[in-house]
Amino acid sequence: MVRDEKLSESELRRVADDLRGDWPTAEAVDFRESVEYHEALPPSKRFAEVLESADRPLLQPRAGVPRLDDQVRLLTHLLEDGRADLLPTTIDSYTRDNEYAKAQEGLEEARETGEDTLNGFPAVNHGVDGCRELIERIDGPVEVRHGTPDARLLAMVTFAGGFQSFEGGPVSYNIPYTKRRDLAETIEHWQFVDRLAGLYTEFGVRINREPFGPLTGTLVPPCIAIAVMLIEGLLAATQGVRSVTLGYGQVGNLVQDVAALRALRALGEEYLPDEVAVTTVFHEWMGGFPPDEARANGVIGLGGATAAVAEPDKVITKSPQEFRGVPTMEANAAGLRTTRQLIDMLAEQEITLDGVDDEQAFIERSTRCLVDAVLERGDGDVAAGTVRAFEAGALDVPFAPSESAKGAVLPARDDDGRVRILEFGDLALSDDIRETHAARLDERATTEQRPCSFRMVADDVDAISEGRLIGRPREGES
Amino acid sequence: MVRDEKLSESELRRVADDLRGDWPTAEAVDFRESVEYHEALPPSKRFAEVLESADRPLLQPRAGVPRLDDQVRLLTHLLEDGRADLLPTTIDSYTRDNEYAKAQEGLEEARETGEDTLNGFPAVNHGVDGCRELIERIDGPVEVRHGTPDARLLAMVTFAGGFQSFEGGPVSYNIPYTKRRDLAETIEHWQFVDRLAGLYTEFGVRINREPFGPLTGTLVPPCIAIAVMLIEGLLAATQGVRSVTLGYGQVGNLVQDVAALRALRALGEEYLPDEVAVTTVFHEWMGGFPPDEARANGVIGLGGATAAVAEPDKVITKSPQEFRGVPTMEANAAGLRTTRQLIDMLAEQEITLDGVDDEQAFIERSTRCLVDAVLERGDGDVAAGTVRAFEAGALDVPFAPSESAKGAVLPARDDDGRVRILEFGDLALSDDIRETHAARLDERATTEQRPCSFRMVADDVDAISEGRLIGRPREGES
Amino acid sequence: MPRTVILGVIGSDAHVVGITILEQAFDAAGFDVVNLGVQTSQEEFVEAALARDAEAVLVSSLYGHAAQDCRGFHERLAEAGLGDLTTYIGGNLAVGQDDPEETRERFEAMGFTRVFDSETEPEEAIEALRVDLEIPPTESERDPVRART
Amino acid sequence: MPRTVILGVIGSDAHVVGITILEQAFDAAGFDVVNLGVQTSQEEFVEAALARDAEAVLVSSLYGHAAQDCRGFHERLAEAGLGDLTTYIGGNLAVGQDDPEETRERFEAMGFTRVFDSETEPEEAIEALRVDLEIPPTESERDPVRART
Ligand code: B12
Ligand code: B12
Repeated sequence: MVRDEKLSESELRRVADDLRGDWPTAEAVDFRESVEYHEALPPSKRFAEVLESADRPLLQPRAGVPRLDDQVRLLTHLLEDGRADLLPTTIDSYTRDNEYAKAQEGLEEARETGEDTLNGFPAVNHGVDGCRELIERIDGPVEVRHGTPDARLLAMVTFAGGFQSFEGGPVSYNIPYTKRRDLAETIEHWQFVDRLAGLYTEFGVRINREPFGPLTGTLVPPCIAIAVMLIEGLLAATQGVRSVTLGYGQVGNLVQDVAALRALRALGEEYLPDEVAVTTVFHEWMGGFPPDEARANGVIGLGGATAAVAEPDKVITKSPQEFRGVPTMEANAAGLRTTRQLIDMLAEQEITLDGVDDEQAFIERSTRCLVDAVLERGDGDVAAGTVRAFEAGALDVPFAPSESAKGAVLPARDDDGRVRILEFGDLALSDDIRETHAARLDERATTEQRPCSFRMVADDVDAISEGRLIGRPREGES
Repeated sequence: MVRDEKLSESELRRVADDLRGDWPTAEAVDFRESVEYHEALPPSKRFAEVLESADRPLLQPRAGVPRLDDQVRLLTHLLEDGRADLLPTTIDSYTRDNEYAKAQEGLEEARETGEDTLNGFPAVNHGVDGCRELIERIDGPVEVRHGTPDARLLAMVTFAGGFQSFEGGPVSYNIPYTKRRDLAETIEHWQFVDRLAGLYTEFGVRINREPFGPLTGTLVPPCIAIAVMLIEGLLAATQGVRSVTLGYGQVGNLVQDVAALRALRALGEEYLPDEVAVTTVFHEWMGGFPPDEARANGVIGLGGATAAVAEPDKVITKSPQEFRGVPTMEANAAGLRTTRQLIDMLAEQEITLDGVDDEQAFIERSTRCLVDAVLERGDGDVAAGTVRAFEAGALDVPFAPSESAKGAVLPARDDDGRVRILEFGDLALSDDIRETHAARLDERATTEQRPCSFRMVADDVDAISEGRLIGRPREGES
Repeated sequence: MPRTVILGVIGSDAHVVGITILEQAFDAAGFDVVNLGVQTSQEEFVEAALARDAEAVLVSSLYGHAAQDCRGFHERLAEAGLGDLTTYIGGNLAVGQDDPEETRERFEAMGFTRVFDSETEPEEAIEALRVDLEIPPTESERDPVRART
Repeated sequence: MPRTVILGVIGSDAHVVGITILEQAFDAAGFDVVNLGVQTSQEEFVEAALARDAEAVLVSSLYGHAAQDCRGFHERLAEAGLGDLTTYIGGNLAVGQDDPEETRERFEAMGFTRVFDSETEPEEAIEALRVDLEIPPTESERDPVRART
């Protein structure tokens, strides 16, 4: 069974050597030389420092296209026209599957046809030099954003390539992103990634690590998301990571979102070791968007307003074209500016909402239940406990495609639009917490004069894209 | 001196007959026949009923183009693609000046060239039949929105033409809209308009009247706006108007805006006679917009969010193209949908903000000071009192172009972004209220390490268009 | 007798929410739905269609790589003797802000019977399937199938 | 000696905020500003320019009717012997979402020395006036005049 223990340097080296065979570009990776490369980068490109020293929420979009020149153009546009504070490089789906040959095929097709035949930047294929060229040509800190269960080679190449921030984690990049990956194995793979980041950190290059908070992006109850964040933060800390950004995806209820972000920060600081600098990131609504740019701007507006009240360290913005497909760079920059305008107009206002403290306490209590259950199942070991908790459904994620999760949890909104749990499966929540969820959903069922059922869940899934928050029955239905 | 007394029917008739000579289309106006025409209109076109029976904030854009067919196309688009609940017909600036000949010139030029050479719909020139054609071809309630100090002929023609709602009032369409109009005379003109609306009301056609709340749209302190609304509501009620919609323009501070809308509703219900149905309208930010559609969407987003919390009966939306000029119909519809999305996502959430009650009490106390001062100066007569109060500067509007106002009041934002008063002139606010304003602005001066001055006001005027709320000194300035 | 349809997300795509909703809707409409889940290969679709004697194969793809993932799919179906099968594909079928009309034509040319975009309501697909499989309409239907599909 | 400039909003336009800001900025920059306010007729501009021996006339228009309001303005100035006066116009000069380049050309053709859009910072106009009236720059200047004006 996998255990939450620091990987030895020899083990790290052994795995790294093994991985070198996976794709030709891996040969060029040289740790010592890479540390020197990072040391020479200007302060404006040091991700952790820029993020941790900010005095207002920093904005970061998602963006990745197959070709290097295009990626430079895209990021430059987002920096200049979008006034992004932090930049991303989103990796394509084949790379996420470790299908570097397919990614190569897509990249070559992109080069020939001029079309974006990949949904992201195949960083492994671009290799260390390609990545460094990108880092050098962009005047800002750039993060690798992906969704790769086994991101070891990606981390080797991109860290050597000058990236100082890396999204993901063994749960958050397995459960929502893939079907057949074994969770224990994924944890081992991420121990490698975290250890590598930790090693850079020990050599003075503080690599920022960002567990992916939104999970499946679809009505994820805050306690589940936060529990996963704490688990991944703990795992990363063990491997020597010292800069951790915990994430959370907007659910759309203002009070619940503000409460959840506060709970995330408070629990993050409590659970993670003192030597870890904890920051938080808020993702604008990650579920289905309205098929209309104007209404999408409304969703983004609520995201910006929520961020202004909750004051996370970072906000990942959406674009008004989210529904249709990967956005144009103009639309992507527009999403940034809409968000910035809202945050800056609200930033100096004192806004105190009733009910945040209660909801925060409830979220914290629920999250503790889940994390305790994990630790118990692992006899104090968070790695082993996570595997066992997911096996048992004690920890679970709604709409999880992965066979490593039970996928028995079903969420639904209550009468106020807060995300509650309708089906618990074997989720390790105490009876009194379950009762609260049930009571809130019963209220809604009464309002709607229909039983709680999957119909309600399906209506909630569609609600925001249809222009509302709660999936009330339509006329004639019940 | 003008007095707040109900116009006699003979006086009404005399004035109406006089006005018939002003432009040929006036001849066609026939009161009795018009009442019958209104009676035959379907319930969906009865403005007051639709507005007063709504169970959520209704949305209304601004829109007016010179030609009839274009206006039909425009309103149809706003109805279908924008899902507007209520429709406008914005009148051109020449008509507002009673320059019907110039408006005719513009209209003919528009017809010849196909270009929109007028900034609105010249309803008097289109005449009763033109207006009726418009009303018939549009499946919704339509309001006349303008800015005309002497709107008597416009009211005669448009009421006869089937419109059931009419914006404006003697103060709100004089002080912000014109330079040399005498206030007492304007009050007399609006007594005619209100009396005509009252007469229709007596005959069963409840014409809705909407004093223009935003005034100059530029940092108007809530107490001033609300005092003007109460004055105009009282004047309209005297003439028999029974459906009054009081307005307020967003200042951008969430707590202050919510408090102001609540104060507006509470005072409206208190001051206006019981037989008047009082509704409220919230105008999305009426000052200078950002020269960027994405950031403009942020401003609109904050407007929508504010409306969702304050729940006015109606919201006047802005478009992302506000800065550049009269918007395309697509952009206008987009502003509606962005607002709708925000309102509908927030509508069912219980959102209670700290500090609203205190701010509301402060606004109400200040407003009472102003209205009391008006009534005192008129020995209980609101018409005479208004004229005298404006003459003395006891009532005043910031940035008023009108010679009928002192224009001595200067507003500025405090450290929280709320609009306070920097220069009072002779504004009839009690000393303790003045001290509160001064104290709040002193806090800001301390924060910014610069004195309160016109520089601060100018910075606040530009702030939202530059992407923030408070006009903090830029680097290097102080 | 319920008619069997195969449903799955092709390639390395993990977007599961859409097919979860579709499964539930087809099930409620009386179909026998075999949901293969996300990250389903071409082989798995063919095998399931053969094994379950399915009348239609419904392919979902959200992440933008549909064209590459579906290359040779209809040839493979034909080899398995399933050349006549009704095949639908739906979702976000290209990367970026594509022209829906072009995308539709591209996938029709690849052999799909019908092509649906991501604005598709489940009811539209159900109604289309009733037409294509010649199932008499029941009361449960709601929206008529869109003219353009 | 301060140089005199006439400022006003032409036609029936009542947008006063812009000229209030401009007045203050020109004043701070050392000009002698005669602010005629809103709803100023062509005659009033001409009379004020004559009476105050002004070196420039600054016309503002926001509401979209500038073209109609300015028709014959330069002819009138010429008749009054003010043909050489520096004339600026600025604001939202057309109705709707106009092409700024076209609008600029139209007003230049009408005789205006320079045409400014509503994104103009007061500093740009001040700097332009310094160039056109050949006033030596002082320390108070901040932004260089935009190349295109
Ligand atoms: C939620 C979400 C996620 C979640 C998915 C969780 C999960 N496991 O399901 C997470 C965050 C993990 C995720 C990951 C990624 N995503 Co994603 N995601 C979305 C999002 C926001 C909503 C999708 C959704 O659930 N909608 C709700 C359901 C009910 O609707 P639906 O999926 O569209 O399905 C309906 C219709 O499409 C139709 N339909 C679908 N299939 C079929 C098939 C047939 C036969 C028929 C008739 C109808 C039909 O009917 C369904 C039911 O109504 C969309 C954007 C959007 N739509 O707003 C992006 C989106 C689909 N994702 C996208 C991308 C690129 C990715 C990533 C590659 C990451 C990235 N680069 O950012 C990864 C891919 C990982 C992988 N291997 O698949 C892109 C696709 C780009 C493109 N095609 O151009 C989108 C469009 C976002 C964007 N604008 O960039 N994503
Ligand atoms: C506030 C406002 C009002 C207030 C004005 C109060 C008042 N008395 O001042 C009220 C609500 C009363 C109002 C009324 C109307 N308005 Co108005 N208003 C605005 C708004 C929102 C802001 C204007 C403002 O104060 N900006 C802040 C100041 C500091 O900037 P500024 O005025 O642009 O001036 C700066 C520059 O333009 C430049 N500049 C200006 N003039 C000059 C001249 C020179 C020589 C130079 C160098 C520079 C220069 O420098 C200035 C200082 O930085 C604008 C839209 C916007 N910009 O967001 C619409 C806008 C100007 N209004 C418009 C219209 C149409 C009207 C109305 C006709 C009503 C209607 N149909 O909706 C009436 C007109 C009434 C009348 N007779 O004039 C339109 C004009 C349309 C067009 N050109 O296509 C606009 C653009 C809104 C829109 N998108 O439709 N309005």
